[in-house]
Amino acid sequence: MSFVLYILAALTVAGGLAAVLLKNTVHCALALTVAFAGLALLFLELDAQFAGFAQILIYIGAVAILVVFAILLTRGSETPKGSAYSHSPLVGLVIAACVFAVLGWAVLHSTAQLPPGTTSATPTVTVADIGNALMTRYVLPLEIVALLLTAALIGAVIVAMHEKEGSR
Amino acid sequence: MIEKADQIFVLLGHWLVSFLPAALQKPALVLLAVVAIIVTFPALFAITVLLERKGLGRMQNRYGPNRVGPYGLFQPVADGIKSLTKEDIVPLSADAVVHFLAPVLLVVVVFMGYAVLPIGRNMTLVNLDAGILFFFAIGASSELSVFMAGWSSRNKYSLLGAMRAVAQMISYEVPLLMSSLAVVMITGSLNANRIVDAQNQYTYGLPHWYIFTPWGFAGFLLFAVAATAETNRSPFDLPEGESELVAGYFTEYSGFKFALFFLGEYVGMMGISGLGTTLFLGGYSAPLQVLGFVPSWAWFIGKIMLSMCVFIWVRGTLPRLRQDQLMNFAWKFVLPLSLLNLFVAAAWRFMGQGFLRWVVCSAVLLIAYVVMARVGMKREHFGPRSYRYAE
Amino acid sequence: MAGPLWLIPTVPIVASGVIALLKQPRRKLASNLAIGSMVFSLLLSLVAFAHVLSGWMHGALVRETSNFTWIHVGTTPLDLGWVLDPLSAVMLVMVTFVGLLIFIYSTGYMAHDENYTRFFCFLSLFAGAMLGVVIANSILLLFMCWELVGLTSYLLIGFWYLKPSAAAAAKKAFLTTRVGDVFFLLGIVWLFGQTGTLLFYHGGAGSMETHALTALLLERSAFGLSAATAIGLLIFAGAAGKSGQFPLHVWLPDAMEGPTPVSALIHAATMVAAGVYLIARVYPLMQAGMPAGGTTTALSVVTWVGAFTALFAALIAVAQNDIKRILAYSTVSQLGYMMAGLGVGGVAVGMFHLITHAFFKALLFMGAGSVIHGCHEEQDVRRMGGLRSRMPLTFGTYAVGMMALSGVPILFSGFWSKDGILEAAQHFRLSKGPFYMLVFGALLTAFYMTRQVSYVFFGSYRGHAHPHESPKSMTLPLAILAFFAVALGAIGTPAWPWFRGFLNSTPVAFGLSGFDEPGLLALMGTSTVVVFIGLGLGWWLYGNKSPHADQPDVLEAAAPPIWNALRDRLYIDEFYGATVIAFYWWWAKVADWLDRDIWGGAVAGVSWLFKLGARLNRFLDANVVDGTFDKGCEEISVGGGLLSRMQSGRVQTYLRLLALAVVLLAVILIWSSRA
Amino acid sequence: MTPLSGYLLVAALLFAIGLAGALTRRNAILVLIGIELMLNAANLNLIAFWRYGPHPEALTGMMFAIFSIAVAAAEAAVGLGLVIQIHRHAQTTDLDAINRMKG
Repeated sequence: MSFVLYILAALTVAGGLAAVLLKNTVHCALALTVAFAGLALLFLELDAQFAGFAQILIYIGAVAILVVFAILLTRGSETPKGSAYSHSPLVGLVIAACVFAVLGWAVLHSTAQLPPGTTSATPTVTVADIGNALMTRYVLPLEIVALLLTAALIGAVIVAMHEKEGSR
Repeated sequence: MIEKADQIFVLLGHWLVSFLPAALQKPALVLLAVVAIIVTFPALFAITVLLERKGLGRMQNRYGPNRVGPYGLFQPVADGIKSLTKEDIVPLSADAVVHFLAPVLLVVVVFMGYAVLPIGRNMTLVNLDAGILFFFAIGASSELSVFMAGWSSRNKYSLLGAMRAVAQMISYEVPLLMSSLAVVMITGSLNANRIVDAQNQYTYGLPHWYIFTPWGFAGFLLFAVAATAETNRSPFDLPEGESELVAGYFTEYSGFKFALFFLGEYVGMMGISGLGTTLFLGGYSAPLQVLGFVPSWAWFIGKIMLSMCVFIWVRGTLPRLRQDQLMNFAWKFVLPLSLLNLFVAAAWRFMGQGFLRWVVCSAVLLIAYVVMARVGMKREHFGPRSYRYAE
Repeated sequence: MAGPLWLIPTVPIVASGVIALLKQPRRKLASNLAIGSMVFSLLLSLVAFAHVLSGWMHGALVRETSNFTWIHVGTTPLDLGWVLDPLSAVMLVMVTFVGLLIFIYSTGYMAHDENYTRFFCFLSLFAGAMLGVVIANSILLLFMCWELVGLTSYLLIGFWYLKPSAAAAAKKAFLTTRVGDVFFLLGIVWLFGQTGTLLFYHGGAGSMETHALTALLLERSAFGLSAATAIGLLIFAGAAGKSGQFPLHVWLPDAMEGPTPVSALIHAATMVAAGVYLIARVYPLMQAGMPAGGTTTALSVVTWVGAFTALFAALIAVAQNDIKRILAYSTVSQLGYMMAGLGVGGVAVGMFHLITHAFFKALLFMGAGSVIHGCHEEQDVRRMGGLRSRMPLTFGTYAVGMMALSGVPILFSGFWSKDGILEAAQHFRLSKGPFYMLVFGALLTAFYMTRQVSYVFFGSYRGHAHPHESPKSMTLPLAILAFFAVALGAIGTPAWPWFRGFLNSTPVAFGLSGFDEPGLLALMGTSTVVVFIGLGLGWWLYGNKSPHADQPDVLEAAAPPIWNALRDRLYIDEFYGATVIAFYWWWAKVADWLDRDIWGGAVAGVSWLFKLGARLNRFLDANVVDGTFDKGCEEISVGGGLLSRMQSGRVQTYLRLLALAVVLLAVILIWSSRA
Repeated sequence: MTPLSGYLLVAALLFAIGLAGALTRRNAILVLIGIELMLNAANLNLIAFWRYGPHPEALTGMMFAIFSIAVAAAEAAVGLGLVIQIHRHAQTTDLDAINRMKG
């Protein structure tokens, strides 16, 4: 239970909160990237180097940018006039709180029963190992994901494509 | 003696930290290295700026800066002082926080990239197992700062410039990655040092640089194009196209923040040329075995400066593209070719030694290049606008 | 050798299939494909021909077949197969060769047509089908290809389907030939029923071989005819339909609406000859039980019909003004000659005329096409004239063709082939009628050809266009055909009756002894005289003077009624119109009346009853059922409203419910697990 | 309290935050942002379990995380495309305004 974890957790949670609470949409997006960065650092803290960098590359490099683009394309960049929240936000909050309560309770309850011996032992996982695993044991999921990504790419393009005049 | 010259900085560092208690030595060493980087590359940046201004001047039949000091050698210093002392204007309607954070983030990110570059033998700040990936991840997040700068300025030129820049960076990041992947694939490692070591060997005194293989050569060209676009250098400098958007995403920046952007841009260029050097030009290894006595870091710096000169040369030579041409070029020409290059590299790997693979690989790449260029020209892929901003 | 024979028709068909897939702009490729396939077929045909020839040289009758069972219908197998014998070999070479020339010609003629590719698609499809007819050893296969040929002919006549006349002509051709084909089919079925085999030659078991034939002879049918005769007649009806024999000739002249290459290939050289070929193919059946030196009923019918057609069509041809119609009618009459030749003189005589005619008639048609092309789609001979100087090449070749057709002695093939027919007709036992008809026909032939040529090529030009010589691709085939129109005569002279020998596979030797036959020289003299009378007459009436386009024809001035009768094709079409078509019209009316008034009335009554019932029903509904039903509906809708309140259409509401559900589930899970 | 539970709690908190965002924000894009947060929380869980699980060398959790990252990228692309399309049709991204499916 290191000191770094506290900092990173604080950073991440702060970013997440900001992303959810801020009024200006673009600020939310930027805060989201902060959260992403925090998560990436958490991954690194967990010795998951590859996952961490992948997180940065994909989420900060791609998803965040996508979000920003979407915001600008939907003219969402200027802060909304009325309330930023939908009807009866309290209900939503309560429900979220319930979920957190359940999850937290489950976590604490279950980890309490965990045998304490299995915590240390830093795994030495090189990128090569990951590559091998991807190419051998997880090759089928890899292919499927590749297919999915292609489909998603095409789908996204078609969905967001600009209809020509008169087609609608 | 040669060994000493080669390792001079390492030894120096160790000597310096040796005064500290053992517990602090390791962090101190790191700190030292960081400082060294943060000092060295801005210095190079100053030289480059001078070089660029003078070189461009020559190319355009005029003297460059020649007033400050002998041959205007102190021009960068003057510029630095000027930009430091200038008033820092922040537009009233601008989003102050983001407006401030943008250049900082850029510079930070850009400098972070150097962490994994082997500047010389045993001169890698953090020898990461996934170094190249790290570099790209960091590079990707520089787009964010560009966007922040453009958006926070509340200025349509800035915004358009930023959107252009981001779109362009995203588009060219893909071929950049793809062309580097070939190297990674061949080396079998994402570790920069390993990649350099793989190239740092000689037959008949000639190096095993990847640029001296068909796929490596093609990959290097693609990488160079993508890198030029990635760093918004001409001919891909639309985001800063003075004729259309005053100065692109840092129109509203002045004083030190502008200087930071300036710095960030050039240091980023150096960083990415450092990556290119590492990937294709054998990193810090000497071009000929007989030149091995020259210290490795000198080679690395030399190669970086050389590529900077190329950047300058290109800027002085080529006209600027149009936005849709830019996009089509990325998606319809560079990306397919880099994908093909990946396959060719794989083929190269499995065609064993011998002469045949040279012929086959070069032939495939050459034919693909010619055909695609022809088709692209005929179909006028560089034709009507294909890219839209917010409607 | 018979094995790979199937390639010959298949290749053009495949080519046509490929062309059908081509896009409109790929014109060059399309024509090249078609021509290439034809070249291929021609080469194969030549190989086959050489094979047969060598066999004949060694004094053996070459008849190789390759048969296989196509499908079993119930237990009876339907056999297909192909045969290679002198007949098919000669026919193959002729069809492929003429076809190839006409293909080449078409590239020039159709150069400006936007449906170029379609044209070549149809053309090579036709070529394939025709070749299929030629090599067929199974009457079923023959019939299939026969119909396919009919189809392509229909498609090509109606090629310019935007012209109503063309569409009508296509329909007419299709239906008229159908009439013949129905009989043909009957014949086929009967033959199959009798002999139990579809194959012509099947090592003794074929329907054209003695075993089957004798059986057929013994079989009696209506009017005391032997089955052989009856079947023969039925098949001849089919042949008459295709070959435009009286009374089914009406479609052929109208078929000239199609593009000229089509007229040349299909309606002069090959398809119309298919009928003749069919008769030649089933000749054993036709002549089954022929007494020595005598003839059979079937053959005599063939003879009479042929001779009559020859004369009758020649008469009509005299009074036509459309350059292509003249040729069309002359084709009909020449086909009559062939039929008569088959009837009186056996296969060789008819086939020889078929071959020579194919060449010079194709030549004439293509010449006419060249003229039309040169005069910018002008077809009326009266609006031409003096083209001799304007298109010399066309004129030269056309003259050759014309002389071959009218049978100018010694030099031209037409003379020898026609002479063979006349000679055979002279020895016809039953009567001399056919002979005189044919002789008179020959005279008329010479006459109307002279008339046409002098109209078109002599005198002064009376049109408004600016005639010009046609491109190489059109004139070159003309030249080649002209050469053959002359040269082919050499293989059929009495002195060296090579062709006959080849077909009957009997050895031939060169020797003037061939002329010693009694009456042969006299006959040749007669025909020569006749021909020259025709030519002279024609030249005297029309030669070199150029009547104005609208002023009446010389003969018209002389005898208007006859002229009009001839010009209106002896009112055959009108006759059909007044009888057959009128009958159908009337019958259709009757059927319509029945439908409308009897059945229609009944249906109307029933429906009225139903309507009544429906009205009643509706009344009940409106006043009894609905009252209660609507109430129920309201109740339900009220209840539904409550439920639908939840369906707020807001995504987040759903999300919330989802999350809530998850929470509840988790809680339940945990609780249950603890308990 | 073990480090594992620490990470898990962070993940749970992040998940709850994301959920709250998704449930309460008006703007469709922000709802998507919330969903992204939830996904990331899940990733964190996976990685944490991988790290403190009995068999880290089996890489299972890591792989799941990587795959889910990849899938999340696709999800984001499609989702944002949909949002843009919705904006084109309804001229708004306000989820309360888009209730055409109201029963």
